[in-house]
Amino acid sequence: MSKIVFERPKALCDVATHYCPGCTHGIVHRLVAQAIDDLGVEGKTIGVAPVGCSVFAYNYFNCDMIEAAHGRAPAVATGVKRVLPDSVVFTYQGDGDLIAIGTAETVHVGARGENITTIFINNAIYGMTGGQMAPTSLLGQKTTTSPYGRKKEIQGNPIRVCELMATLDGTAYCARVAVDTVPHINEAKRAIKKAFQTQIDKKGFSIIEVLSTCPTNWGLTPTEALEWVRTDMIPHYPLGVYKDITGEDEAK
Amino acid sequence: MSKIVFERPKALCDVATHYCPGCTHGIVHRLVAQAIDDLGVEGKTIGVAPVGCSVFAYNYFNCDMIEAAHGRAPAVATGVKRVLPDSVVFTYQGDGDLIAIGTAETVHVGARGENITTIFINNAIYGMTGGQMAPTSLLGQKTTTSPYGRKKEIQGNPIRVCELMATLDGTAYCARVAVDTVPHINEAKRAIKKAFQTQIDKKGFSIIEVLSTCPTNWGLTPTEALEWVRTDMIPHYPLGVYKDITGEDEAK
Amino acid sequence: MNKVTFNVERCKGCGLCVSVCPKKILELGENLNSKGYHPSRIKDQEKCIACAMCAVICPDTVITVEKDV
Amino acid sequence: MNKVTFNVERCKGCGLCVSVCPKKILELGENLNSKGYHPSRIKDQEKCIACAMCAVICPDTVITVEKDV
Amino acid sequence: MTKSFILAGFGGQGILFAGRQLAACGMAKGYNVSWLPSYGPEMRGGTCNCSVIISDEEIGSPIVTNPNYAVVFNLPSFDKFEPLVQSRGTMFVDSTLVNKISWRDDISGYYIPATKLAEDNGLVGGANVVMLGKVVAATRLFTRDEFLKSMAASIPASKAELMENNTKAFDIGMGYK
Amino acid sequence: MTKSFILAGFGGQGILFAGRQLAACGMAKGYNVSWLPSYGPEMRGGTCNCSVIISDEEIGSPIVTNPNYAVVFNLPSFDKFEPLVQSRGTMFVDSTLVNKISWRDDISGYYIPATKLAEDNGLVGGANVVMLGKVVAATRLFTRDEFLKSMAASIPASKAELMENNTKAFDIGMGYK
Amino acid sequence: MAKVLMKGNEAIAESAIRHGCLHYFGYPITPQTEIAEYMAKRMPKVGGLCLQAESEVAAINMVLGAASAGARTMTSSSSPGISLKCEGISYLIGSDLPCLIVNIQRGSPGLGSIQPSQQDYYQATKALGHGDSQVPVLAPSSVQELADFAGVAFDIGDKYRTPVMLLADGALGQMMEPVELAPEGQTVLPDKPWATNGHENKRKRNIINSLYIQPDVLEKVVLERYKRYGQIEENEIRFENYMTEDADIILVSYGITSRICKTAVGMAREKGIKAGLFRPITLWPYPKKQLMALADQAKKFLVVELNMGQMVDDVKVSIESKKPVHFFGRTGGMMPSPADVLRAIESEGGVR
Amino acid sequence: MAKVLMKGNEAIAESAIRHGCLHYFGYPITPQTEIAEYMAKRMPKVGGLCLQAESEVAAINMVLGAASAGARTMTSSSSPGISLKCEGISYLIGSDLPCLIVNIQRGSPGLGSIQPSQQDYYQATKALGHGDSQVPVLAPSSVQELADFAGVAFDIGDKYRTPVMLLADGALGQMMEPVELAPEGQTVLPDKPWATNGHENKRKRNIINSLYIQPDVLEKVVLERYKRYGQIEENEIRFENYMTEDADIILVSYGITSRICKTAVGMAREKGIKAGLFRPITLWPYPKKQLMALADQAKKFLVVELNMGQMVDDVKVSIESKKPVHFFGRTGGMMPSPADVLRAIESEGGVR
Ligand SMILES: Cc1ncc(C[n+]2csc(CCOP(=O)(O)OP(=O)(O)O)c2C)c(N)n1
Ligand SMILES: Cc1ncc(C[n+]2csc(CCOP(=O)(O)OP(=O)(O)O)c2C)c(N)n1
Ligand code: SF4
Ligand code: SF4
Ligand code: SF4
Ligand code: SF4
Ligand code: SF4
Ligand code: SF4
Ligand SMILES: [Mg+2]
Ligand SMILES: [Mg+2]
Repeated sequence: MSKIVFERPKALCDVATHYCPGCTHGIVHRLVAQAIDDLGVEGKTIGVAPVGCSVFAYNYFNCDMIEAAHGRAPAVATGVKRVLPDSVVFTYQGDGDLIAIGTAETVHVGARGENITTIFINNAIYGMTGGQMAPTSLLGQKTTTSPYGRKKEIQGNPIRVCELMATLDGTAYCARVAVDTVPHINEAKRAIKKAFQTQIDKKGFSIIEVLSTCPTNWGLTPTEALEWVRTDMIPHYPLGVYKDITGEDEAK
Repeated sequence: MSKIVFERPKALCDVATHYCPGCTHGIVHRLVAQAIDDLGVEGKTIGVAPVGCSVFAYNYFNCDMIEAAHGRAPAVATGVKRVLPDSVVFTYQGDGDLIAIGTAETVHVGARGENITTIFINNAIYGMTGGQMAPTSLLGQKTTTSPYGRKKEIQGNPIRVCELMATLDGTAYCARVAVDTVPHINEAKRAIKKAFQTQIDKKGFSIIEVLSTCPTNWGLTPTEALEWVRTDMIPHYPLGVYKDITGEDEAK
Repeated sequence: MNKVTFNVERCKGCGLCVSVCPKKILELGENLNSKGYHPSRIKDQEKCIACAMCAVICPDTVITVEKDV
Repeated sequence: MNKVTFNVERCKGCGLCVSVCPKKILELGENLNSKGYHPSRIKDQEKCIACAMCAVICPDTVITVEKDV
Repeated sequence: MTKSFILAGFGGQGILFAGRQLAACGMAKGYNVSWLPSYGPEMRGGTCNCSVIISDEEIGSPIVTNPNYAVVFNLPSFDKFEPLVQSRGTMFVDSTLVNKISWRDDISGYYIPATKLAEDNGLVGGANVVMLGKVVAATRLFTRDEFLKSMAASIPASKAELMENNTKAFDIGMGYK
Repeated sequence: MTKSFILAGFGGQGILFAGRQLAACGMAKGYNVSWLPSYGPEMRGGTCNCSVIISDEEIGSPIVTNPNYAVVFNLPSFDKFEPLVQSRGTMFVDSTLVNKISWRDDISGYYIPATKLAEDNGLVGGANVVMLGKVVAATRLFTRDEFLKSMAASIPASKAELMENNTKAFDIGMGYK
Repeated sequence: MAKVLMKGNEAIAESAIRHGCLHYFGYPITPQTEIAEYMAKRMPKVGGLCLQAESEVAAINMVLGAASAGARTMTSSSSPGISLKCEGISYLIGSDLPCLIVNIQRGSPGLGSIQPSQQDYYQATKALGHGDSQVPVLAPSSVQELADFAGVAFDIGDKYRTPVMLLADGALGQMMEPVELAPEGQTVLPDKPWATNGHENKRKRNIINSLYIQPDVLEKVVLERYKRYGQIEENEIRFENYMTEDADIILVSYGITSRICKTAVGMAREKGIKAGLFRPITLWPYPKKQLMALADQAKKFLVVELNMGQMVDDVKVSIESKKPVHFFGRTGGMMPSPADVLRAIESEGGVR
Repeated sequence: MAKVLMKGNEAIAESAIRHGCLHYFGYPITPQTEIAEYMAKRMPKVGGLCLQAESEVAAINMVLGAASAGARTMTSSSSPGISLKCEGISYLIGSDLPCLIVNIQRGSPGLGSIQPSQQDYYQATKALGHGDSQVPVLAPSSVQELADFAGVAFDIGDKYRTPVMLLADGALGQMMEPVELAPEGQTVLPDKPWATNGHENKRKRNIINSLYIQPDVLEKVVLERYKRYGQIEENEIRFENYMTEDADIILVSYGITSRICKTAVGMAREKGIKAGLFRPITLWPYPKKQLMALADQAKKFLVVELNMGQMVDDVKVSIESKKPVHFFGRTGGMMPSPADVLRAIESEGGVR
């Protein structure tokens, strides 16, 4: 007899995605769907998609979905959650969306301790619009709007979102994970599930920053891109739990 | 013979201000003007006024002044500074301006390490519009939009700006001071001057958070208001230097 | 003699100077200035030590302090 | 026998599964699927340990893994 | 009939409250009424005024430029509104705070030391209601009872004890010659 | 004279570059020209096409719906544009990637195994230029020298060595029967 | 119900609550802050929510979220704050979401003044954001109408799945008048099967979205929406004729100025001038036909607004330029007196 | 200078630099991101600055700062991003600051599509923000004009102290055409004695501000500004007549669609239909008189736009409704072919 040890989660629609080959957005989608499956909350979950490569996320999750304006997913999620306090609300946002144009909404959803979960895809670039600099692009990184490499004197410094969000009293759980290796993916999975659990327990705002790849705009193959996460991103964006007021530590 | 030990600084226009009796906005104006005098930079200083009670700051400083849109002073200052890199540019902003509507601009001017100085008046309330809750209003504080006292479950938690800005790589100097006592005012004066010096030395972004009063909207007399800074604000907003990459420590 | 002078028309009668003077020689007067405030005044110039604390805390830069030297 | 199956039409030929398989039994095929990608395939099913690493890293949920029990 | 008021003074003198009492009583009597405050940052320690209209017709503009009645509680307000009062209109002046009288011969004036009267009777902050007493007495728009009843109705139950002082102040004003 | 092109294929096949070469050569010859790419997220791993117009009149819409010439590098593009080619128009098909021919009898077709020709000659990625060779040969809009000169001018000095391969590829296409 | 004396801003708030709006999102700005302040006091008592957002941008997007979840919801602001909401309003339109947006206008442009104005007429009626879109705009002229139209706005919004704007000015927002409020707890809210409120595994998932990457699909969506706009034009136009039956000169004015105009019409009549007033109540859809019906009879029209003449073209288009259209207005927060309007009636209009 | 083959977006950028703009502030958005990308490459080579702001809101306010400091400065975006800039634009207007704002429009409302559109006509011409205000709007129809008008816009902006908008669409932004650029380093920039660039103790301090708390003062400021608008209307109107001399039916169209219309006019003429095209180039101020000059001769007008008919009222007002005004348009990012327009010429117009 055989047992299925891995298959598509129910909460992930059985459709092809528009993501580029090897783009890890797809992995994170699956992890979110797995968390929804594991917690059995698909029927009361409302997801909020951003503007960015994951704009079509509304086509990929089996729960109710809203497509927000660029950067405003946290505000939209707040509106939903305040109407439906017992629902499970998550946003899925890129780095441009979350910490460039959406900075104010992000900080305030944290300060308010809004009972929602944010999945934050840090790929150090604007994927959707074709490779411009993100607030999280690394110093020296070449993008189409930092063609000579990001210089702190001109384009400023990359922002560490977890460190920033951890300073806010309303942030309950805040962790940085990566999806560059199978062990890291498994950790990411646990963290995402815990973030949803934090919300369900009404403990406050939870955010998981996922170091992710953009092979297309980094100009690397998918495997090289995973390598770049390891060699260049993680050193600047250390993995780990930055805040946890839930009193458990299963995520570590 | 006698010597003048205290008089109006040159950089402060010789006009009456519109501030309420006992409002400490006036003290901070004077400290800024003293810093400009001390450093002899009035002729190359451009100040940016916010929307808030200090909107008329453009009438009070003897340097060139710009009135910015609510929350956008840091962006306006960036525009000026990038055109005139050798000028001295400062913004003067309230808590609603700086960390509600202007959150994104504030965080990014810090991340970019923009060579400007921000004077941040934290009076835990929206003064200008008549006493609404600010992002820095304390838990339990009654305001016209938290008439039953600010509750973290509804209105969220107050934001500690210095702690947040200190996480950003471009912030060079970041300190919280108060103007409730003469010694505190003298410390505030040193901090403000140092912030301007940090800018002149092109070391990055400098921000001084000033715990300030709003007797009118707090419903207290001016002296009671100073007391409230001591008893209620300082415990939640500890004074001190939160970041200093200038390598000096004259501010302490 | 040390001397504090007031720009009376600028005073808003907030009383902060009164509250910080170590010599307790300041008070709000009974007369009104043209803005309708009771301006601050000095009761006993002799006792003034020219510490300038009143001036430092005055939000309206009303006070000039001169020290005998 | 352990079994990995591929939803071939969904595969984008990114090669991530190939790179993580501890048994090095995956490869990108030469044929194209209708999207124009060379889909991944298994060279030697026998050797598969059903560790599901390939499936875990696949961004497109192409792979189902069954373990003999 | 259309009667227009401007009430003006410093912030904190109860100007807006007094204006509202006039409008409320007009409403209770079945008139059309409107009340409009000045607003904005000039309120910050500065002057404060409101327009009140009581009419048996539909009210057009709620903004009163040339009032039938001006009720003023400080000098700047006296100076600003005295010239604007309509011919055959009336001024009510708190003479404790305004040491001026009108020289216009086409309007009448009442000079009531309302602040002093209030303070002398232990009614600090009651000058506004003292003035209302005089306004009601002089305009005869309302009876004493109509006015006090409407005022009582506008004060929340939790602060009902205030009515006693208000009645006292009102009567002082009404009785002032 | 107005000649319109659509060039279409997958992203990464050099479609936009090829279109630009046609427009640039037209410009060099003094024609009015326009070039317009499809743009947007559908580019993400998907198809890609561009419109080129070469004309001695003012160019109206830069969008080509019914081209005189369609140059296609994959099956979806063949299927999409084959019905849209103008009557008496021409299709240029990379037959390495498209194993179909047009059954329309009002257009002509050239089937060039451009990808294979390029690869066989060590010119990986040169299929687009091979096709251009054939296009120039068949349309006679330009001479070989005109085209190669204009192409050379469009390539930055730092990458001048590319011209050698391009010339080789172009000639293969031009010579293909 | 007995009448109560209420501020315009407060009347909007109380009426909205009585019409089933339990979710308010706003950001303070003069001269409309009392709406938020009233909501902050009342909402907790009725089990509702008043949330002061971090900005107008956040507020309008919270409204988008709450509307998506199926709630009756609203926001309010004044001129600069409305500009900030424009992107969000365009998203609400593009997502076919109902809500109420209140604009209590002030002097502009920029930070301007805070005094009453009608300077956002163009913005409200033509371009509350980018793209082909319209928002029904109601222009009340009394505190009673502020209250009533809040209810009307929610009904229109739900019926046609569109944001609706209440456009008033600082004077209306700040003034008190007697008002009769709708009874409490009587509003029956319509079903919203499209809402994203969790499918509970009982229905297909719902998606709220304004992105249609295929332009032909987007075109269809827009055309469908314009059909609904057509229905709104058929069913929801509101206006008032005042002494127009025999009028030679017809004033066209809305909101606070229409009241001033009424007084001025009376004054003109006393002088023997046959004046009348046409008051558009819906500024979009504009009562074109109803105004056109007066074009033959009138000798001229006089538009009166607190701006530089933003409604003039709508009048010209409505009456197909059949008669001269003059204009009288004040700007920057200034308010004309009835006498000023009378002078304009007697002359040819003009600014100031 | 020899012509070069350039993308519209790049031509704008290069031309702006050549006209003395050394400070660009923007935020990426399709279909205009190439402007920022080009700037990012070129600016460091010419001693200029391209700064990617954290948002469109920040970008427009950086422009306000740079303009205050006296620089020629610009920003660019596409529809949703322009909505976000509305408050800032109103502040620029209220502060009398010159700058260039580029809108490369896409399908809307909301997130819409990213295909070419002209759906922001209303916003650009009537309400780029709150309050009584206008912005000169130039509508180029070729890459050459994109380049040329960038220069014109800066000149108009500096002359009248106003922001100026270049309004184009995704097709113009993305397409390549031959273009002749202005020579490098020849622009002479005007003095800006009002700039806040540090008084160096040599002059009185300057203040840049849009707040006038006294409404009468604000009114004066607005009226003074409208005088300048009057001068702009006198001096800066641009338009093109194409085969209108003897035309019975006159198409009115701007930007990319005007090119399609030209082709369609040719096709109509071949069929014996006397068609012509009137192309407004400045959309504000609108060439009213110039259009009116055709009203007697023409039998009808046909407005052709990539929207639901936003320019129709401007045409009606211009010609005082003397002749029927029909409309043909596509929306959502769709583009009509010349044949479609020809069909509309032959019938009565309509959407699709
Ligand atoms: C108001 C607004 N500004 C800009 C855009 C254009 N835009 C779309 S996606 C995007 C950035 C996406 O980057 P990120 O959030 O990092 O997501 P990624 O694509 O990298 O996953 C931008 C700037 C927009 N749609 N709306
Ligand atoms: C876009 C916009 N939103 C809101 C306002 C209204 N407004 C003016 S000042 C202010 C808040 C001021 O509070 P704060 O920044 O704390 O300054 P303070 O008055 O306390 O010094 C607000 C909300 C505005 N002018 N513009
Ligand atoms: S552009 Fe980058 S982030 Fe977007 S789908 Fe492709 S690889 Fe992923
Ligand atoms: S309202 Fe408050 S902050 Fe504003 S001037 Fe008065 S006391 Fe100061
Ligand atoms: S200088 Fe010092 S001692 Fe003299 S009055 Fe002022 S506070 Fe008092
Ligand atoms: S502190 Fe200044 S304003 Fe206040 S009472 Fe003293 S002198 Fe007057
Ligand atoms: S399950 Fe493990 S062993 Fe089997 S193919 Fe996948 S990665 Fe290789
Ligand atoms: S990881 Fe998935 S998509 Fe990539 S090659 Fe393997 S099966 Fe195909
Ligand atoms: Mg990204
Ligand atoms: Mg404050």
